[in-house]
Amino acid sequence: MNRINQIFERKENLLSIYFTAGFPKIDDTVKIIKELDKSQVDIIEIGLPFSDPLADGPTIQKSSEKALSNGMTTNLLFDQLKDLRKISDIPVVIMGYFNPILQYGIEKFCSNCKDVGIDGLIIPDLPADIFKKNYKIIFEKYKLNMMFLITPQTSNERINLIDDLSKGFIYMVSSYSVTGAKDSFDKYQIEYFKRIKKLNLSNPLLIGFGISNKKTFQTACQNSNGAIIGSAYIKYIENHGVSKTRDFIKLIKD
Amino acid sequence: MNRINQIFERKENLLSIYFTAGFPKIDDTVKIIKELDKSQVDIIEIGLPFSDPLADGPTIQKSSEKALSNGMTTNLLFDQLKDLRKISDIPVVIMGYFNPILQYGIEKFCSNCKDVGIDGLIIPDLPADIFKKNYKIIFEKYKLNMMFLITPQTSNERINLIDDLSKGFIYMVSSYSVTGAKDSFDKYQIEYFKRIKKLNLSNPLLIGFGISNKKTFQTACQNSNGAIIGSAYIKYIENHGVSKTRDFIKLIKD
Amino acid sequence: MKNFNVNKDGFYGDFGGAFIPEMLFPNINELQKNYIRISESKEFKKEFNQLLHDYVGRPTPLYYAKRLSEKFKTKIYLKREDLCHTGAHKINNTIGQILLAKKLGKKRIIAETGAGQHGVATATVCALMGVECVIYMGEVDISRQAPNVARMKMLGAKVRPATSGSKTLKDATNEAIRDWISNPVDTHYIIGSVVGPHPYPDMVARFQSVIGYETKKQLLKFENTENPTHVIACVGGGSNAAGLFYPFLNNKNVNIVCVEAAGKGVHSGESAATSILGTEGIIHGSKTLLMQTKDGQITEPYSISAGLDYPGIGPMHANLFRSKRGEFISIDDSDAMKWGLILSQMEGIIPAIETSHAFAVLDKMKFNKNDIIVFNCSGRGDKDLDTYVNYFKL
Amino acid sequence: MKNFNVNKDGFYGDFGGAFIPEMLFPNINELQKNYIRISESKEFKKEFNQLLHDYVGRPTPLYYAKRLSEKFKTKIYLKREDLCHTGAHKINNTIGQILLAKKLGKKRIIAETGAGQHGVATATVCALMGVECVIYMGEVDISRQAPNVARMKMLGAKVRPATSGSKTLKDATNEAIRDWISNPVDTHYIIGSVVGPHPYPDMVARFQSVIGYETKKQLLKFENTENPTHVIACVGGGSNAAGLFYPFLNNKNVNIVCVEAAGKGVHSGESAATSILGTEGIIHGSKTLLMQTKDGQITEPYSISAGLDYPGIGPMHANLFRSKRGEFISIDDSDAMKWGLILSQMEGIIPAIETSHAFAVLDKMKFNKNDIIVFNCSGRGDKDLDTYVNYFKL
Ligand SMILES: Cc1ncc(COP(=O)(O)O)c(C=O)c1O
Ligand SMILES: Cc1ncc(COP(=O)(O)O)c(C=O)c1O
Repeated sequence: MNRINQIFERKENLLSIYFTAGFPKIDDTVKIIKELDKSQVDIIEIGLPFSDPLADGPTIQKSSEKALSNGMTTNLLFDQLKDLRKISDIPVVIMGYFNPILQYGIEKFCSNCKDVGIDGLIIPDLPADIFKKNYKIIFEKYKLNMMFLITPQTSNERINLIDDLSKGFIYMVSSYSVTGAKDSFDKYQIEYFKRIKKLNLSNPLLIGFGISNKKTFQTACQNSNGAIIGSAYIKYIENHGVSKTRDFIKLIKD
Repeated sequence: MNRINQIFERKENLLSIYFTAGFPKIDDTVKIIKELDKSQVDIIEIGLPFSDPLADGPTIQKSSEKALSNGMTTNLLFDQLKDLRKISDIPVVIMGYFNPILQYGIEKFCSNCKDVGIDGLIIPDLPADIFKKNYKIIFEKYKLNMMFLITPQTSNERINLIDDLSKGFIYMVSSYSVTGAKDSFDKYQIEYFKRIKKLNLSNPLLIGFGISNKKTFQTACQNSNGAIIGSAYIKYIENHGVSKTRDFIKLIKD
Repeated sequence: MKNFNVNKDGFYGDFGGAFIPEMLFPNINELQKNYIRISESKEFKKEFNQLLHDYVGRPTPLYYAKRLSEKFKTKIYLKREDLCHTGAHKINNTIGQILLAKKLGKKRIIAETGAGQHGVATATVCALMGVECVIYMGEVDISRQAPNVARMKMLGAKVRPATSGSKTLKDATNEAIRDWISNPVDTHYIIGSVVGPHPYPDMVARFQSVIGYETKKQLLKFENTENPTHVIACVGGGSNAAGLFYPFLNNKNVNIVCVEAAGKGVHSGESAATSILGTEGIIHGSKTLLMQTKDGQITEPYSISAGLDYPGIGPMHANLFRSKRGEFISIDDSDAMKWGLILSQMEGIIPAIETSHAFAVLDKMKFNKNDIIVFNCSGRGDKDLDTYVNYFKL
Repeated sequence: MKNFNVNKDGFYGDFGGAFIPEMLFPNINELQKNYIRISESKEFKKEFNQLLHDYVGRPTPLYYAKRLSEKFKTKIYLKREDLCHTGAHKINNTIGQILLAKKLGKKRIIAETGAGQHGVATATVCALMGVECVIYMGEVDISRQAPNVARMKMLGAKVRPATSGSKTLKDATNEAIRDWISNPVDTHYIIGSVVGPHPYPDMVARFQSVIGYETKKQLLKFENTENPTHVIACVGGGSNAAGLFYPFLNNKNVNIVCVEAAGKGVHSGESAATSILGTEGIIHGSKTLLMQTKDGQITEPYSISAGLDYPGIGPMHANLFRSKRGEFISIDDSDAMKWGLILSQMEGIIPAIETSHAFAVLDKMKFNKNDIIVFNCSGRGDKDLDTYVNYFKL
């Protein structure tokens, strides 16, 4: 059983942390994973930086730009991750845009993921339908979970399709927005969370986009199986350094 | 008999000098007439300054602008000229554009001219035909000679019309150009002078536009009854002062 | 019925004629004798109309301005001269005159320009025909209409600054006339408005009359009548107005409205509202209304729009004014600018500042629900962007 | 016969599709389901065609360029999109999309722009319809296309700078997509070229196809055939090209020529010649040819012309290239600039620098006496005057 599925069986109120590989420094990838491991986060999402991250807000955009100018590449990422499973047992997901994966070669990419111990993928611009039609078979071959997104606009019909295709969790985008830290949720968001929860999907739900502090994390947990934090963490390590990761997690969890 | 007609009966190689009333100083008009009288020029042309002297080159344009900003007006000019005939017996012509004369009132203008002893008028933008049809009768009433222009382009038929209407002399424009001093005549100009001379017109001819020195003056005289100098004189008094008028005339005549 | 068109002597009522220095007589005479013969010939018409169609982009639309009509509770149409090649009505005339100049064997073209639209239109037809081109433009206008100066240069024309007087359109016209005096044989002077000595006012009005004739035809489709109740245009020299009014001049059921530039206010001393401030006189070879001192010195006009910054109006318009056939309204800088923004934001059309003046009458006149108002949208505002941006601090 | 148009899945051969984040699924899906139904409805067509006619000024002329034809000893026609309201073909598409957006009940419009022409065209139709409008534009483009920025502001649009990447068209597109993700319910995104996820490439091509259909009709009058031997257009995203090519796509007797911007030279590292430098990949939701590193990072393109400064081409064009149906030629900055001047001085038409690229093929290709070549004169050069003036030190 995939590490992602396991963690949801074992735990509630999961915290998944996203960071951009190669940021702030090119060789921070492993350091950050070690820090997150020590901090006992539940899932790690490694962002493969892309020149044109069109679902991302300014924080992740800038971290991606920096990572690329630091020299981050797909090959280098796999190289950095080659001892991943010696370092940590936490489920690890790669989040990346489709074009770099396509250029790398999908099969080769999946195969490398499997080799280094990646558990799943989030590819925001690979729509569920195209995945199903063209690529599902490849990802399954390498036992990689695919996690798809849903938004406040996603129809129930489509949520069912996504629930069918997703393995691990469904990435529940908290609002109409690109990634980025926000302070609180409004009542429409809470209604949306509740509406989805009631659907009793086969996959657990993680809420992402706009989680930045204890309050938003807790609200997310009340309405789902946990939350994903990206921009807030990236800002934090940019300001305080990678080694202060544990402090950040404490701010959220304690 | 009008002073203009008289002078052509008495003399050859006439020199007519143009100056702009009110330039360089507002009260130079009378001073200049006195100087020209002392210098024994044959005809004096007083320019009534106009804001938009479209047949004139830069020198006369600028002198007109200056004269106007000095405060020159039609009334003031007549005032300055009220003792004209106590000062000089030389034939005096007013050269002015039609609009200021029209605004002054043509009849009043003519009447004032007669009163102060003006002998004739040159109105470059009052075409011979319009003059004949609408205004001839008024100008004749006040015994003012009208002098019209001909150019290298003027047809013989039209020259005859102009010869009919002009009284005093015909103003023979030396070339295709607005007023302004030039150094010499080319062979086409000489041919044109000769062509006109052969027509044996009833009026004498004065050549104007581009006469600036002894050489051009003499050439003009060889081909007509004399010449008109404007821009060259204006430049001279601007540089050397009105009181040096006699020196300028010497440069041309001696 | 009174005739508001030119008579055989080149006069509109008391106004018009050809008060020109003898040096220009042969040129003007040549034009007077030939302009109708040539421009009414089958061959000329064919060439003229083909260029207007294939090159200028005629017919320009008659556009029903829905939002504006709703707001002012009347029917407002825009004759879209702004869509002409080079961006204003001016090119209708330059196409006509360049063809005429060619038939007369001329090898060199000169023109004056204020807003630069006529200069661009002239430079354009000269490039099209491969003819040398010199444009005179006031120094002030050169700096406030920089885009058009750049265009003239791109088109290969020489732009010569006029540095006398107010350094605007009047002075550029003086310089052009001086050039023509100096180059009478092979040069044709393309005057850009219905000003200057006869036959220019009539010739330019005829070339521009395509605006009015198209309007009639187009209006028929929209309103089942060829005749609007009002035709409205700004008047610098008056060519866009003359072009729109032409077929309606003698039809008293069509109200003619001429909009002049009041600058900083009609009586501020900085204005170009000729009908109010002007008196009869002679400017650039034509007897007309013009702004002048009591001594007959021509006054330096002022308007924020370079194309209306002229101390005279064409003799046709002087006659429309004196005879009361036309209504004259003057619009100051600030109202004109405001209307530039209104038209931009309500209809998506950024007008030339000249053109903006015309629309500002919507605040000054009352119209009925069934009125059919045709505005001449004489030009686009690309040349005026700097002025607009600075004015509104956009 | 091969079909070079879109198939029912939104692909042109290998290219196209809709690779979009889930956040955009409802919007794209809504468009996919409705764009043909709405745009083919009688009511829509009537409104669309009327606005094109009365407001945009269509049909734009097909102009026989006499002097150019004589010089190159062939028959050269210009399809005069430069005469469209706002000065380029872009408005054909924005008229179509704003009508569509209204039918879909959208209240807010966003758009990206490079040269600013699409931004102006979008701001224009938004003013016309009274709809809120936000335009994204790269910072670099904001400074090199200042006149168009001023126009957008005059028209009441908000212009938001894109400050990431090369700060040009690609980055403005990213920002617009981000805005759409953040405002999916009431906002329509008017893409300005035949790029982006299906149905945009097909939808934009359909709205632009009026260019090609008019050309056929007009050519018949000149040449007694509806089919030229060559259709030539510059390709940024490819919309003006798609519009001209549309009715000829499957007619192999008509040669299709796409002209790309080579910038400082195809292999200089500063270029936008996608067909040569690009490989298959995904950009802005579409599978197509694009300039990228071997890692799939999108390369920052370069061209002196803001409208061609894009690292991809539309999927239709990618397919034309791969299938060899189209000939692709790349023109560097200096040749494009040279041709801007040539067209200005030989035909009196100052083209947009984008457009200049197309004409430069006259130096690169050989044509026969009886060839009938139609260039898409996609836009006018008013927005580029500063660039021209500085380049040529006019
Ligand atoms: C757009 C536009 N409208 C109007 C005018 C005024 O000229 P006219 O009164 O001759 O139409 C100009 C002059 O340049 C102009 O450019
Ligand atoms: C005049 C002009 N031509 C061409 C283009 C390139 O776009 P496309 O390839 O979509 O026609 C632009 C883009 O702004 C443009 O303004």
